[in-house]
Amino acid sequence: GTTKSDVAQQSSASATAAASSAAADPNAPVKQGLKIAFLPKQVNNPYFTIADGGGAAAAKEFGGEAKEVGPSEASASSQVSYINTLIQQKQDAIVISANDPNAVVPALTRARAAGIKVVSYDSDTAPAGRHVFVNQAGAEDLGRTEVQLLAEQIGHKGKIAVLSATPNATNQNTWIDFMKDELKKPEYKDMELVKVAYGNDEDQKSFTETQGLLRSYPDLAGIISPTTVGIAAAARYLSDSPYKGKVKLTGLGTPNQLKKFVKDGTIEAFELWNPADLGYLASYAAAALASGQITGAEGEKFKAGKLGEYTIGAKGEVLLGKPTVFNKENVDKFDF
Amino acid sequence: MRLDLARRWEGLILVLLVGVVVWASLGVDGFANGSNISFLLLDTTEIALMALTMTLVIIAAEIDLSVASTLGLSCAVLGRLWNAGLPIEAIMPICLLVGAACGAFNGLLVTRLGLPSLAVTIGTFALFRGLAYVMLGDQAVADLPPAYTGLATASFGPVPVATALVAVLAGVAAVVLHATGTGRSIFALGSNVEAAFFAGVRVKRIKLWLFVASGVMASLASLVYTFRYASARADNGVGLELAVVAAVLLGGVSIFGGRGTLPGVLMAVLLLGVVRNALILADVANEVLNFVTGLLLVASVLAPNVGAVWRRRTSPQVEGKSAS
Amino acid sequence: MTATATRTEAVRRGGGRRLVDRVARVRELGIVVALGVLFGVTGAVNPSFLTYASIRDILLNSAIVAMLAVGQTLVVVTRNVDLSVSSVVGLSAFGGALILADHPGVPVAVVVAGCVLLGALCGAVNGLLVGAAKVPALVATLGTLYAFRGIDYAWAGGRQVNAADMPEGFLSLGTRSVLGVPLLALTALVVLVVVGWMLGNLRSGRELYAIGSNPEAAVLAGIRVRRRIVAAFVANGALAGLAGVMWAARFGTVDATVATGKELDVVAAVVVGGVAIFGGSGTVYGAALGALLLSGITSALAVLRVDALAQTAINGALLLAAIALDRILALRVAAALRRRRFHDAT
Amino acid sequence: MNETPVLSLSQVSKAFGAVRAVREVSLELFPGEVHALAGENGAGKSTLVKILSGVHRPDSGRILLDGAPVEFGGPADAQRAGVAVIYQEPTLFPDLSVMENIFMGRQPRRRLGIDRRAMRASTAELFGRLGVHLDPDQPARGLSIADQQLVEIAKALSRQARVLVMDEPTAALSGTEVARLFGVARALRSQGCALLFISHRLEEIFELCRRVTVLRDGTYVASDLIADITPDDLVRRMVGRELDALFPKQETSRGEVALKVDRLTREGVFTDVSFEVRRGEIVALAGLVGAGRSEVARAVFGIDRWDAGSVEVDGERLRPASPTAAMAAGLALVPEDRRQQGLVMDLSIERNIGLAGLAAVRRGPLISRPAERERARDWAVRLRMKFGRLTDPVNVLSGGNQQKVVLAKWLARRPSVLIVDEPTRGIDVATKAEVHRLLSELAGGGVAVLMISSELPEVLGMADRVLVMHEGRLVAEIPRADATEESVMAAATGRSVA
Ligand SMILES: Nc1ncnc2c1ncn2[C@@H]1O[C@H](COP(=O)(O)OP(=O)(O)OP(=O)(O)O)[C@@H](O)[C@H]1O
Ligand SMILES: Nc1ncnc2c1ncn2[C@@H]1O[C@H](COP(=O)(O)OP(=O)(O)OP(=O)(O)O)[C@@H](O)[C@H]1O
Ligand SMILES: [Mg+2]
Ligand SMILES: [Mg+2]
Repeated sequence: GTTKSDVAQQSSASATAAASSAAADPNAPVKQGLKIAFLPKQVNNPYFTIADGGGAAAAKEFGGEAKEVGPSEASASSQVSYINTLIQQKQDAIVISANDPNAVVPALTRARAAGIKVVSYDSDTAPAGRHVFVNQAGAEDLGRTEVQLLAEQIGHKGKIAVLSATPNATNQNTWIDFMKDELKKPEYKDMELVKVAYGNDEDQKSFTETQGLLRSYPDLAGIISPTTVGIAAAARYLSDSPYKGKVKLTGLGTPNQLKKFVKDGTIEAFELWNPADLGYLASYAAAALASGQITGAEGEKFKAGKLGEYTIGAKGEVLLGKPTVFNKENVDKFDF
Repeated sequence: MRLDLARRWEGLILVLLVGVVVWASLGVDGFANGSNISFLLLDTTEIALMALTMTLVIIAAEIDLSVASTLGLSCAVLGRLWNAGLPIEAIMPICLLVGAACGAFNGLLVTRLGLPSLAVTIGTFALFRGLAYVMLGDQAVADLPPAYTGLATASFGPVPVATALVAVLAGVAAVVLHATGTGRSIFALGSNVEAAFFAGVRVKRIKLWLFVASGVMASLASLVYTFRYASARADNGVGLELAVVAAVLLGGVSIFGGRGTLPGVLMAVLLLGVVRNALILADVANEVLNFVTGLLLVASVLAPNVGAVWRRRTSPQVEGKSAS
Repeated sequence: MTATATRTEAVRRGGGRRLVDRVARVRELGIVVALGVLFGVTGAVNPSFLTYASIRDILLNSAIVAMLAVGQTLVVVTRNVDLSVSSVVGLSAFGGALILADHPGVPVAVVVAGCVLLGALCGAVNGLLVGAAKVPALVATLGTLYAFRGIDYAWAGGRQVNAADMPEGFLSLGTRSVLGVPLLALTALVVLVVVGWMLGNLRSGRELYAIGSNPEAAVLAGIRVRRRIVAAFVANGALAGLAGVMWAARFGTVDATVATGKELDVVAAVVVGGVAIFGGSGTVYGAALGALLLSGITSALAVLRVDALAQTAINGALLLAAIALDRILALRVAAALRRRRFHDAT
Repeated sequence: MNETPVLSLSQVSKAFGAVRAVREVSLELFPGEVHALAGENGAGKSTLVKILSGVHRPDSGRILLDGAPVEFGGPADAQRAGVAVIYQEPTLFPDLSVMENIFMGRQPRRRLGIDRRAMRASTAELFGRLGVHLDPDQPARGLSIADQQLVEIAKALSRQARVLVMDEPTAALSGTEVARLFGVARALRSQGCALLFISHRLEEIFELCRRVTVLRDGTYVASDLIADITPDDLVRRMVGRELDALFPKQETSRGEVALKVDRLTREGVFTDVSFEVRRGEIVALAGLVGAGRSEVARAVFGIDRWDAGSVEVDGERLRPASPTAAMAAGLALVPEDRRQQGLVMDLSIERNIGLAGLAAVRRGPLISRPAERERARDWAVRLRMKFGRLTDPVNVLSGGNQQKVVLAKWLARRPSVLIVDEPTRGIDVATKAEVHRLLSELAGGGVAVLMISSELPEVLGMADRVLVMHEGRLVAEIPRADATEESVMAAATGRSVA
């Protein structure tokens, strides 16, 4: 029969064969009228609306057309049918945030075979599925800085918990792994991660989960919620409970969502990259690929309008930059 | 009269289907070509598979809302066992057994305790999905054998292999439902359980087997799903149950049981698939897509009814199901 | 003749026994028992579950679903169902929040009334489809589930309304307490009692049961079936509209996806609460208890530090256990009553 | 009595598709008079009733109320005009209490809401008049068909209507209840109410009514004063020919014991019931409504579980609670409630007939449609069924024809033990004779027949032996020779102990 080890051997053999690409011409002009399709995890999600808006703005700058298509619920299978129709529509590039890093690969492979360039952003696909991954922030960076943020707020002491999205969310899980790793350092010896709870990126579930955390660990010192839905729900629960200000909360959130809670003292500081910039950069990366300026190989460079020049790193990754930390002082300056 | 109604319904769906296909072929770029048709057919596979048994279950006046969760659990089992190093040929029958067990669990609660299947399967909807998470946690198993993942997306001409599987099983289901004693019994018990029981129909046994079949079909769909997307995860197929139920109802199956045909359901599955595909190709926004799906569902039932209501105007007449 | 005579007389003997019978016949008994077990066991393991703050949270959490379950009961007793409630809640929550955010001058009361009206309108669409055009309720409302959500998405266009955008006076509706009872829970309770009384004590209320019990006979009895069904859907829609603004007040963050998938929770609450899904029997009290039980289970699992991955499974298992327990109790009581009648007669 | 009619129909017609159920029929209902409507099954009686009650709108013709034309848009309009109807099939709300069933839509009110106490009192008062002993708070679900009929009667009475239409109210009742009903009907008549009465029991028509209108195949045949005609005249008008003997009982030789019921008990329902039925024998099970006869039949056939005792068919013990096992052993049960238990209303005539004998029309794993249709047609003809097509759903058939479908379903299986529960309920005289001949033919052919019937003449005319039940116990066994109306009634009411 076919077992896992057979398959592992086969695929390692084929992986080396697949690494082939034409040479890049860094000086090629950006083609005009490029058709770029953004395929977020979910349409009508404010975060992606902002990001894809940034992408569309970039397309306008370089004379291309960008559109956003996608499912209204974040499931892997529905993204695949969109990829298939994008192939039929002969788009020049697809910019995707993958709900399931693997499930989209067969479809993306077909897209690449049809000459379509693929950029992943926000949430990567398996490397076989795309040319370039535009990473909003280094996973390691994010994971570690969140622990550092919280540690400062609670004086490096006490029980902490994580309120994540779904148990399968790839981003969150990588970050949480780095958080756990960071916590192993000696300066955190008095901090204990007691539980990872999952709010499934649903507002009410996240809310109830926060309740549950405080009910079962009344002596909790802080919560990290590395998801915009989670942190907003947790903030709302805390702001209206006796724990307000006592239990510290940090994580990833948008300034508009959390302004109120920063001002009323529920949250001291949280962080996030600028989603519009993420889409903007992904759009430029797609254009560079489609125009032949880059192929996705390590070390290639391309220009991304107002954001300046970027270099492709290992495994085809482009890093957007460090996330911004928001607090009482600066939160009013942002509007997204 | 009943037959006429059924025929009229199927006719309506068929007309709609042909109409949409003609419109899409002429008016939507990229619709009428082999590879798109092939995607389109492939995309309906899981729903079609589960709709086959769902049709039988609903005609028997029950419902199985746990199908998508059963699919998820079966995917999770597949992933777990694959990670453990079992050969895939051994895993697949185990998955089917898991599906059968899920179905039997539903069936036993419904037949032995006499609980309403809607309540039971809302419960197992959560239970099976939860077990899937317990089984596979947050892992995604993706290194599945290319021989199988390839087969799941392969096609003869524009007809995917998976669609051929659907066709064969649809044939079997149609024969069972429309030409065997068991099929007759299903219609009878769906329409009036008490009378069917008095006529010696083994009500409990048939219902139990219907749920088992539904579970097996869900796990078969899980195999297609897993290989097609080359990804086994605990959250595979979330939300598919409503799509399946919607297709079955659109196909003219009465939610109160006792009425419906398989060809109608298959055409409805196809209709929904074609509409979705064509609208996405035409760059219609997702919200409009949902709106159209809903409208289609309502309109398909509304159209024949408006005629009937109008006719009733001229001769008032009591109708509706008799007391149960 | 005499057989029946002795039978009834035997039942009449001893008022105490009759009372016991009555209590035993109460359909909601099983669910009350299940609730007792849940709170008892969880409280024993983790006493903080039974503190005021915790109970208050559970009441708050269940208030919205309970209200939806009350509305749903109105529809279900007529042998129909409304799956579109979750979309109506979403539409109303977003609509209300949007007006409050964009037009801060509009009084909160007007917005609440508007949302209720919007809900009633959606309910009327369902009601007319089901009552007048005779589309089976499950089909009609599955259709409007998609359609209303589609409108919601189109309206929102990816926009999110945050707590910061809404006036404090509105948000406090979701958190304020009156005499220690959260306002939301109180609203739900008032709705529950009023609807419960109407169903039990008004002709129109009883007619809803009659319609669900035997639609054909309802027509023959001269009941205006169509009007009653439309009314039930409108009332349910209005309650969903109210639940929508309550949602916005309670959760503060509102976008087009609010309450997606909640319809199954509501139907589950109704079914667990002993309302027969094929109409004709069941009470709103049962449905509300069902909602309380379901959110109680969720809260208990969080408090019991159950592994996150296992929570969904245990939730499902407990739900099944609750309905099975309810059923077994009902069967036992029925058997006991039959035996008792026998012994009285002989 | 020579006033204007309260309600009259003038030249009304009604067709259902190709079936012309009623053709230009006229009917006048006078206050203070009981008017009978007679005709074979499917003659159009119930259709006429439904026209009177606003359920059907006539295709042509007029309805006159106090001489003025009216239109009934629905049952509510007819009710407002003072027409109360007891339909042929009970129309109760199974989930609601008996008293709510009676007063639905007209519940007595207090200042706030419904006055349950007043409702209970009125119900008790109505039941008192009818001699019914039901608990007003008991749900209607689970009532025997007779009790349901009594509740329907109470419901109609509670309306205090000017016109009371009764479509076979007595079909499910036994002598005592019928006598009570007639008492109430006469009282209403003397209060000036107009009554329309339908029954297939001719003696009832002659006992209660003053005038009779006969329909045949949807057309009006004649209207006569009862005093002017004899039962034979009436039958001739209905059937259009002379009729053979109603109870063509032939003497047969008895074979071995085919059905042996031993100390069968179902707690709360019946106790210690023992009896035997031999091949070639027709045994009647008599008793008052609620005596537990149907319950015994249900348990024997495996519908209900029994608590003690045993059932043997041809010496083999039956597995309890399995109709399939009972059928395999050669048992058949024609249940008393045809709508709920006998028929699948949405299915066609042929499929209903085929349902109990799917094995007989199978070719390999598949059903042979020609064989199924052949079998159905065969029995439809033998029972003189009246229908459009075999593929019509049974719910468009008239009550009596529905009953024939149930009979056909079971007779087609050629059972060795046949239990029939009220086999001729709602069946017209001609067909009744047919059914009786059939039963006695079956007995002659060696079938053991157990017949439950509330119609004493039928019991006395058909049975070789009469078993009588009272309060869930078998209290008497009376051989044919000793069976008289008096002896059976005495046992049934518990006055004599066997
Ligand atoms: N809704 C309907 N649709 C079609 N045909 C109908 C319908 N109702 C009645 N019929 C037909 O009309 C004819 C008259 O039926 P009706 O019920 O009036 O007979 P009936 O005189 O009451 O007979 P019975 O004594 O058996 O009750 C029958 O042939 C019947 O099949
Ligand atoms: N001894 C008894 N004690 C209590 N309930 C009884 C008793 N006998 C019968 N019943 C109930 O009375 C109802 C009528 O019983 P059943 O149908 O067996 O009567 P029957 O003799 O067949 O009369 P019918 O003519 O109505 O068919 C049933 O609901 C049964 O449960
Ligand atoms: Mg009739
Ligand atoms: Mg009986």
